Amino acid sequence: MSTSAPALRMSGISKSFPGIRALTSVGLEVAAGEVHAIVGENGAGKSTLMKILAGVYQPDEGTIELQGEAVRIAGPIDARKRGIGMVYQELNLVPDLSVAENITLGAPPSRFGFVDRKALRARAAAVLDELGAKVHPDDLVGSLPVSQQQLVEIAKAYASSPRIIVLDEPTSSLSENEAQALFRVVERMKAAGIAIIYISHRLREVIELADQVTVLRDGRLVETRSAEGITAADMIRLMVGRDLTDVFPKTEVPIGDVVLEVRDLSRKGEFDGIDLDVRAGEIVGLAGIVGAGRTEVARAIFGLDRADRGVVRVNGDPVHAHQPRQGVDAGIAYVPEDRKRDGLIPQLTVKENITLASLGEVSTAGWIRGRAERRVATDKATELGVSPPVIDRRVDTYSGGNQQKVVFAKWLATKPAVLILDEPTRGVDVGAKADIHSIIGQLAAQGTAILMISSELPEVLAVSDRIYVLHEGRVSAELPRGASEQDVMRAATGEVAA
Amino acid sequence: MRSITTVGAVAAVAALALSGCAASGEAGAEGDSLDICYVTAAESHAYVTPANKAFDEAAAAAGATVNRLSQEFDVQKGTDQLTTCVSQGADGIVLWPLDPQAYIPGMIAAKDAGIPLIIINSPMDAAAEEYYDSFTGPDVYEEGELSGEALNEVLGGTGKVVIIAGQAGNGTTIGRTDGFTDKLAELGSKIEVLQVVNADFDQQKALEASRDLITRFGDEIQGVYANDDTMALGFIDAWKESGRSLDALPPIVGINGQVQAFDLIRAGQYYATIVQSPAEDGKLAAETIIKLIKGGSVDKRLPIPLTVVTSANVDSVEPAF
Amino acid sequence: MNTVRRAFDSDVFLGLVRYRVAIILVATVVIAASMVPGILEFRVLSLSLDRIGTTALVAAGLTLVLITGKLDLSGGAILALSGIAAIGLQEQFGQVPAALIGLGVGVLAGAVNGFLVVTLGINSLVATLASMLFFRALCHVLTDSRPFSGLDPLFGLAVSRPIAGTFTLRTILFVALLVILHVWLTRAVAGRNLFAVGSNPASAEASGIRSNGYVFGTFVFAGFTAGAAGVIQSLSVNTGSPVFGESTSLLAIAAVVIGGTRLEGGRGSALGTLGGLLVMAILTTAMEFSNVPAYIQSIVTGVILLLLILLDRFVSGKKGRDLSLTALLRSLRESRRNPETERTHAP
Amino acid sequence: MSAPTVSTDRVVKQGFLARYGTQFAMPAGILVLLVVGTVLSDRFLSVGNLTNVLINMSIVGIIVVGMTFVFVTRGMADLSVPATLAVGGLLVLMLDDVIGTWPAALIGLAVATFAGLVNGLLIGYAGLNPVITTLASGTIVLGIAQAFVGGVIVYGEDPAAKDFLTGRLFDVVPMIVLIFAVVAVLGHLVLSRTVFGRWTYAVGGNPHATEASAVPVRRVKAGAFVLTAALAGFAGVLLGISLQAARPGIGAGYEFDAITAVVVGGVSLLGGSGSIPRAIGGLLFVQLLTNILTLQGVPSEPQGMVKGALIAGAVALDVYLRRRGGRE
Repeated sequence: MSTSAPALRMSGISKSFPGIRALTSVGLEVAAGEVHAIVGENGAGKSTLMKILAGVYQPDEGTIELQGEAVRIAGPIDARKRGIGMVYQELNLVPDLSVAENITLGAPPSRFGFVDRKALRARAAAVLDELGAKVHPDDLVGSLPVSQQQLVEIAKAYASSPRIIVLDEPTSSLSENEAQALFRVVERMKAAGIAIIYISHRLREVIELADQVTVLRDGRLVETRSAEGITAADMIRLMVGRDLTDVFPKTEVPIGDVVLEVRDLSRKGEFDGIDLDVRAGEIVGLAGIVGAGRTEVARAIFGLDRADRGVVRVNGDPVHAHQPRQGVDAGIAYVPEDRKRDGLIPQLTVKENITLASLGEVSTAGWIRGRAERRVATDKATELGVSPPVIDRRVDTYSGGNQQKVVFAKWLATKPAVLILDEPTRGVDVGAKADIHSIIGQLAAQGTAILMISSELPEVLAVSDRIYVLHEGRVSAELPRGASEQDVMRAATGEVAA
Repeated sequence: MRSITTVGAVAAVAALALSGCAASGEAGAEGDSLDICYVTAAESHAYVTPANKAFDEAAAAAGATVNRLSQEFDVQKGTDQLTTCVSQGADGIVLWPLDPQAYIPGMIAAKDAGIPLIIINSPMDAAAEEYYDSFTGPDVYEEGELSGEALNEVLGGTGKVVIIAGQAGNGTTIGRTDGFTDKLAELGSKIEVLQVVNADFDQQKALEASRDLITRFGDEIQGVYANDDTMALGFIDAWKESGRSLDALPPIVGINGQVQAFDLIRAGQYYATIVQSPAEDGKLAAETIIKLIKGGSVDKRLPIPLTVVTSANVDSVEPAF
Repeated sequence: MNTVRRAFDSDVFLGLVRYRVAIILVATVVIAASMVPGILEFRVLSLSLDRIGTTALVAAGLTLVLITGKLDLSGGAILALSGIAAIGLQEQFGQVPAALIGLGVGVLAGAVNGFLVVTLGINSLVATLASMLFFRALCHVLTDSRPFSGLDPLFGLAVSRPIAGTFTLRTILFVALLVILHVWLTRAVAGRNLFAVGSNPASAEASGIRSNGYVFGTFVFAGFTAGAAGVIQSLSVNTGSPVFGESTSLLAIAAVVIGGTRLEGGRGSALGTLGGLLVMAILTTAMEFSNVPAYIQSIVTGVILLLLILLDRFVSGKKGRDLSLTALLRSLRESRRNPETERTHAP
Repeated sequence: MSAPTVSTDRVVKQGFLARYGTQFAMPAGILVLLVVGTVLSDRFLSVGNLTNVLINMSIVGIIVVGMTFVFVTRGMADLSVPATLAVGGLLVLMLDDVIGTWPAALIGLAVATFAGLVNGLLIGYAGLNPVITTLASGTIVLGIAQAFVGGVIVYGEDPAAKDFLTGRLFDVVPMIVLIFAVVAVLGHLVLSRTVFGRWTYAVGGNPHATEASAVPVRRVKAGAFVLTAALAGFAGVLLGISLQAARPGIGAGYEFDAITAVVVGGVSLLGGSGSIPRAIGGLLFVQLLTNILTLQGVPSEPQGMVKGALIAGAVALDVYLRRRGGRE
């Protein structure tokens, strides 16, 4: 480890968005040739910190020093010029160009304006070899599997000879041996003297790769320590050791018989052999880390994706849901994870969004009964506390919390027997979070069977009657109420044998 | 990244190379039957379609084969088709010019290739004269004059009229409109032309243009001259639509001698039409080109007879189509 | 049933689908030759190439516009406008300068399109619909809806006559232009960047490529090629007319799409467009020779266009399979050398 | 390089102009034209002239209703309108003496709707690009129509039907305008009051979320093109009967006129917004403008310059207002 100034020193970084305090005076130091892992639950501020490093956001307070020199990073292109390579989780490659062209996009080796093919291929091959990535420079990126595209994205960052590379959840969509290939690449980059920031939920990877580990919680730095001798349990304790300040109201509710029954549900490459039940009035948590397949299971139960094998029953009768229509008719409702993409129609009003999935009830022979629709919309809006309850305003003029309530209202309007919630409180201010949980409680009380996916362990533990934990597409554990966050994390990270 | 269609280029070159060796076989078989290349105005038009039919019949009668290329009223397509006829080595070319001079380069090529060429139905610029052997068909300029005479007669030499002209820039339109106005000047008539609108020899466009004319000038219109009967029908539709009675229709003069015009003359809602039979137009052109191919000589200008039809002789004259 | 699916999935079939333009071209040539014996004769071919010349020049410019994911309906109107300038100004400036001014008019019109689409942010379909109406009306205003002739028809004749018995100037121009474009698109840095702009503008922008500059440039280039088409067309018939090019834009779009360029952007090739143009040229000539009425021709062109759009959709559906010839050959070579490693892809 | 927008938790405030600007721009524009028209020519404000404007816009208006559906579902445009319109016109006149005008009209309508079904399948279900697909299908359908008709003009033999259509109800209201009004009202009701209409907006607004809300997205997208083809066929039937003459090229230009009206009306190509009244407002604006120009003796061809400038101006204003309104 060179004694000169570290490749990167971020000190006293704070950033807040209206309603959310994302980061509070966080410090980070990464030396050249060192792998510095950052761990923490969803919403702990990891991505925000990295976006500040990449110049996407400017910090409210705090300084960034590169090689000891204080700098202000204006934007992504400025960051790249300063030798900061970013590899985001969602890949940003050009599918219609070759691997070599993607790696050298923007500044390919050329003579008199013409691409020097040989030099291009050689340069790409060199980078790929150096990283030990078995990808052919001439292949079209669009035709590569995700794992190889991931390697190309890393090679692209590496090709601009950066001093610092940030890898954000690089193995989330990789299988075990694909991840191994990635580790070799990280080793090579480390040997080449690059400062590597590695963000991952897979604690085993952190132990195997990292030299230093920083744990974030609720936007604050918990601890930075050497990775020497660290165990998953230590990390989990640091990540979650918080007193349950925000108490989640949990009203005890009589549990009825099984409403949702899922047997041996499988879909190639996503999940395999899923068995789970949810009883009336019961809130069942579905935990697991990013890429464990929770959303994929939910989408298959609801009918957004088609399962290869297995059966789903609601109140005993089987549901062949290969379209959402069948899911809704069988009494299933699915509040999606990505509110912007799958939840709302921005151009439509609150009323129109609320009744979208249940127009059948408020129309006769295809004609919408205006008064009936207004009544349903107003009832649901007030019931869920959408404020201000003006149902004729465009939904995109409302806050994130209110928008989530509108999506809830949409699905409650279909009077579902089974309600699947996918990250219901993500990106929502604390006030709205409490409202949503009280709604969930009321629904359970009314006998609805609720399956809740959430990455916020305290929330899952506090609210669920039972918890299934998914690890790499399989149910790795079924934990009773009262289980500890450590139990969940161990199951989620594959510590506990299924 | 080698392009995905390198093979595309190879195939293209192959096609060209292939043509090199397939030298045998002239496109138009020389043989005995005469090969006429007929570049007509269109395939679906009130006047053009019967003319094409008559042309084919006359050619078949003389044992000639006709390769008909339809311009669909597109001058650009017509000039290309003319060059095709020349390169096909046709024995004779009949051209329906939609433009007074765009075809001249093509006609020069025909002359160089020694292929006899005549033009049918529409006149061309004087500059084109040396490049065609004969112009058969109605004398549109004369038709314009006859119409001018007829309208001037019925209006007693004064009054305000509107002109519904054909396709802008088309030889027939220019001939018929200029013939009309020149005749009025020649007769010293005090008829004033309120406006000239173009309706492309199309009833629907004439209807829309007439609606605007009637709104703009209304009862000021004391006379109507339409470059053909089809467009005149459009004016009458517009007149009815504006709620005016048919008896108050100003005198209308049209050209073609269509059946509908004859009925309207009998009903007193149409002053005169000039019979220009498309069948004769087609037949005369076919006979002229065949005579030329067989080495005969023909006059530079072969008009088809024009008869002005009014209520007086409406029953004794055959409608054109 | 899965044997059929495996056949459809096999590399060979997908390879064939990939080179559909070349295959359809060869098929057209064979069918045309059987329909009309003389068609493959050099003179006739050279003529049919010349006839597609005007559409081809517009199609060349259009190929670049489509690769960036945009559309240009105004090519035909620009063509007419440039032709009118080239003929109308002959008296004042002389024949050659007037022709150059005609090209200038094309470039200017292309810049107007670029301004509407890039600077004002108007959708390219609507923007070029508006400019099409505007330029077409301008032609009618300038010529008072009457075509007019230039100084000397012989000057134009040279343009439309095959040079030394081979091809006409127009044919040589558009074939050369398309070949140069092919080299530029596959070899030049700017050419490759164009694909990036069409395929993933965000990623291109993040790598420092100015997407807006490229899009503006393609519209100016499309204006230039449409201008060239107009000047040559008007010179060859020594006439400036407000009605030239009315069907050219849609024909050019058809040729480019038949050639494999996608409307969604990111994929396309100049040689593909050349292939598409040849298909249409041979088709029109063959059908005209065998007296096939115009409307049958439009049915055939429409069917071929639809067939190719469906094939393209089928090809792009196969995301996970690389179809370029090089990949096919390589996988064959490798699978021969070490069969087992090839098949151990992770599930 | 703007930083990606952050999903912050604040109610996005609406600039007044952006929020209501687009709503009131059209009526105000029409009012201005009425004033200008009256000033420029004394004949403008006469009943005759204004009914004339209404008659002129009726046929295009029927197509505008269909095209609005296509725009709202983000289906970009239907370029096969000239073909489906021609099919309607030709069939009604070919069969009217065989089976009577109104049954013939039904057959014309049915065949046009079938062509729309093909468009719907290709675009809705196969997911092809609407512009190039309707271009190709239009070429094919028009070719078949011409082949069927044998390339000759078709004449009708039912003057009674013509008089009925071109006549006036109680001698005041032209029948064709009445029919257009009925189609427009029905279209508006379907788009704004029915489940299919609501789904049309939703599919155009956000196809992913709509599919996740158990809405048959593909059927809705296809439906828009079936509806446009049916309405174009209906317009063709009306045109054929009122002229008692039809040729295959009868529909040329109608598709661009319809797109012009919808765009000038402020219906966005991005889908999810706009309405039939706004599209018809755009059509009325364009027709009034054309009428004023015609009354000033401006020939029809040069009027294209005004139309072109109008489209560019209307859309540029819409883009500007959207950007300023904070919701890109």
